[in-house]
Amino acid sequence: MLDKNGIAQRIAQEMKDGWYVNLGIGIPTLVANYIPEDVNVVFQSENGILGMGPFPYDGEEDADLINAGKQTITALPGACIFDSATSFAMIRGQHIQMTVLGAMEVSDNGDIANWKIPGRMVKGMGGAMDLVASADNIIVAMMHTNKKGHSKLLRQCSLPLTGVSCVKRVVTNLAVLDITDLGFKLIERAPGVSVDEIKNSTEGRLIIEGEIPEMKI
Amino acid sequence: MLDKNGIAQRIAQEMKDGWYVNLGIGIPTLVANYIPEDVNVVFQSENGILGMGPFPYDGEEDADLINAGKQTITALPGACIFDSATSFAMIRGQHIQMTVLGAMEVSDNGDIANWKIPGRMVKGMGGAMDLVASADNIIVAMMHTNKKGHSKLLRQCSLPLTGVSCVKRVVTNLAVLDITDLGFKLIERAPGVSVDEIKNSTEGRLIIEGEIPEMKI
Amino acid sequence: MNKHVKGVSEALAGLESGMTIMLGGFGLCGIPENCINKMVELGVNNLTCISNNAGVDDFGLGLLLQKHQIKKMISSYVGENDEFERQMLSGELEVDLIPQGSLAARCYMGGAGVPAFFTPAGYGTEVGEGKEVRYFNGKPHLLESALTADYAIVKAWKGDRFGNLVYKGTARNFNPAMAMAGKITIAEVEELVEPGELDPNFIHTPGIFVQRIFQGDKYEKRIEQRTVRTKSES
Amino acid sequence: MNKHVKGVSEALAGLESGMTIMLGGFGLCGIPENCINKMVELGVNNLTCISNNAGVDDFGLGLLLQKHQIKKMISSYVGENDEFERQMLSGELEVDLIPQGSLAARCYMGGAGVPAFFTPAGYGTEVGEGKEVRYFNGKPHLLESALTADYAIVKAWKGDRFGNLVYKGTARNFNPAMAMAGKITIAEVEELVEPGELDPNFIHTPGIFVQRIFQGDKYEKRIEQRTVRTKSES
Repeated sequence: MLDKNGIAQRIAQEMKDGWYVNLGIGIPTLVANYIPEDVNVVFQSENGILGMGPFPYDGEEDADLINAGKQTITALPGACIFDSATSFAMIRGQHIQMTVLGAMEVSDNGDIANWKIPGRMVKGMGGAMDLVASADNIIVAMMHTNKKGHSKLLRQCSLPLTGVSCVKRVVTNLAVLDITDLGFKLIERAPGVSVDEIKNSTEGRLIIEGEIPEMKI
Repeated sequence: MLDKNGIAQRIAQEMKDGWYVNLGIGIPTLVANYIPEDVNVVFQSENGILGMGPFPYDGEEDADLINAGKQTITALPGACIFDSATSFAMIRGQHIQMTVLGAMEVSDNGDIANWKIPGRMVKGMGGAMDLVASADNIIVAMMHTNKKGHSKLLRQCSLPLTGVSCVKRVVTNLAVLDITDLGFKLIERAPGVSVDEIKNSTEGRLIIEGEIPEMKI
Repeated sequence: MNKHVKGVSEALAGLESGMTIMLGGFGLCGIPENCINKMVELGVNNLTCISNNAGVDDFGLGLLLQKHQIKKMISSYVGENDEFERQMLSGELEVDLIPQGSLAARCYMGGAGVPAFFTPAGYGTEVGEGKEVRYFNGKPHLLESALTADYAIVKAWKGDRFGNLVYKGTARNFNPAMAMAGKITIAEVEELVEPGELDPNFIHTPGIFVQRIFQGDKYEKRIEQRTVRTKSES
Repeated sequence: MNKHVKGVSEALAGLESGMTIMLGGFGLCGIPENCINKMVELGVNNLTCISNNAGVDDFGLGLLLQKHQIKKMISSYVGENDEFERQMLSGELEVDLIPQGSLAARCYMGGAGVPAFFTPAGYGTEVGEGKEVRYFNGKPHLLESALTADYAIVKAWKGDRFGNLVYKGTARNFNPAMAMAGKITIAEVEELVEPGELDPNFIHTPGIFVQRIFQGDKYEKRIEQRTVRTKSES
């Protein structure tokens, strides 16, 4: 079974040299720590920067340089700053090759819910609705089950949607799954996790074909 | 009767301090030469500059600094350069207080034709269609009659239109006229020009109320 | 051409209760601190505020919320403000949550004279309810309308009395699009410079969009999430 | 991240007859001279060219027109080119003349993923024929569609191998919007610099929009209308 860093590490393997990537808040943010040395990707933060670097050294924080999670950041050489309208022109215009987002629920047709729990929590969708409606390549990073142990990979989302039929792949603490016309297709098992464990934790339709390899982390 | 410079001079009197102004090609360009000293206006050229200054000194021309008429220009202190999309955002968003254009024909309901003579001349509309469709305050600068002596102030335009019901005022070599619901309303006569001369040169509906003053140039 | 006003009071002249106000900034980054503080002092209320976020409980727009001066918020994300969530869930505050990209585009389009446009964001979600749907290249899009405001209040790094502005770093964010969309746009700047000091080739907001400009008295520039690494880390 | 290609031949790799090509520039100002000259040499034809103007008879896009390499032009103003007018009036050349602001916006929207938008320009004229009309605030608007291109070719002043670009003066014009709208965007620059040399705060075209970049061999930068005053004039 993976921890959050393990999920991030597995997702980092998806990156291809030369890609522009948008990482959401939470587990997705950790992905930046695991990009292979020979793969150059540029991180976009939708508040207006391409070429986001690591956190600044203590004492070098700049209130005027943050990411979409409101964290202080740095800019790498070759970085570029722009305004919000331009930033979402990049996103909507499909100039970003990969988007990694957290989710509360994903359905087996690729719907995603991650912004609202009616009557309880309403943080807002931020840029997530633009990202999921625009990007061709959306990966969800999340735990397979919620705190109550219920599956987050569902036949149908119960929470208000962020986007419909948009998620391409889900990476959880238990597995890598692709969204297909027939449901979640199991691609890889997390180290030490059995197919049965994944079955038991997945409420949505699950397709298991042949031998399912274990992830290489 | 006015010459082209006289028309420009009369239009310059329309300018108010603090206005942003777009001047078309031809007579409108000359307006810049006659702005009163106590009136500060900023000239926009739709290819991407606010704060256009006079022509450069001989030998100081810069191929990378031109106006919409493709003429070499200078930039005044406080000028600002931008791209075409932003330029027409200014125009379409009605941030320009006055637009002065030439015309081949104007109708008495404010239609304007200035970009095409079917089968003969097709230069294109350039930015004129955006300007006339967007601006609240459009003044046409032109001769009252064409080279054949026919009126250019018509009941209806015969040439393909640039915009409908958009012209507010026309300044010609003979007169100043406002567009009203009932047609061209005569506001001022050019020096030495009689009301009858204006009547004879105007094909569209002409409203003459009371004494018509002579322009003060 | 002189848009320079003496200070925040003169800048906000005419701003009244019940108006629609755009405020630049992302989180607490690039917010017009001086104008917000003055609006609290003025006590204007029943405001409709268009701003990506709603500040935190004791800074930024949170200050206006604490005093119940805001009737309605139009935002994309409000997760950092407990009082906001409380007022929203209790129904005291009207809230229109819209996708961040749609918010930015709706302000830009408002300033650019484009009254409506199609975007894929929000299709199939509650954001799309009641909105016209049209397919382009086989993909569903929503028709979204432009936003404008009685006053747009932005914060820039430097500006001149023609209204030309430059921003610093990611404090740019929503400020340029909102500057375009105000019937009256007020810019507060860290440093007011003479016309000609800003390179005309590198101005972020052309002066034409700005009606009033002043230098703010002081900027706290509070950091929301101070994240750092130590020198030993790579 | 290295988008630097060795020269104009490598930059234009894959550009074929029959394609739709955007070319930046206004008049002869800010046009991609090196790429145009190479396209003449390559002899690609049946091109659909989207460019505000069509050059003059012996420079810029006029060179492609002389050799009948262009099947269709999408422009706003073509008054400076006699051969253009001749080919258009004789029917040899298809021409779609569209308002300059709509052209700029259609390119921008193409790059920004907005497939259609409403604009007042052209209502009631032949530009509006067959287009959907809708009223906003009592004013008629046309629904216009976004433009994209197989290749967008732009010319910048400086650029780095990440594709970040800055333009000089009014040579900016259509280049930024078109850079956004190319499936493949090629930037030719006067000076290629190292990443980090361009101030990240003052970049006109973010590198993400550019796929290939090279430094042009030489720039003639012809002036169309040389207008000057003498030192004695005020």
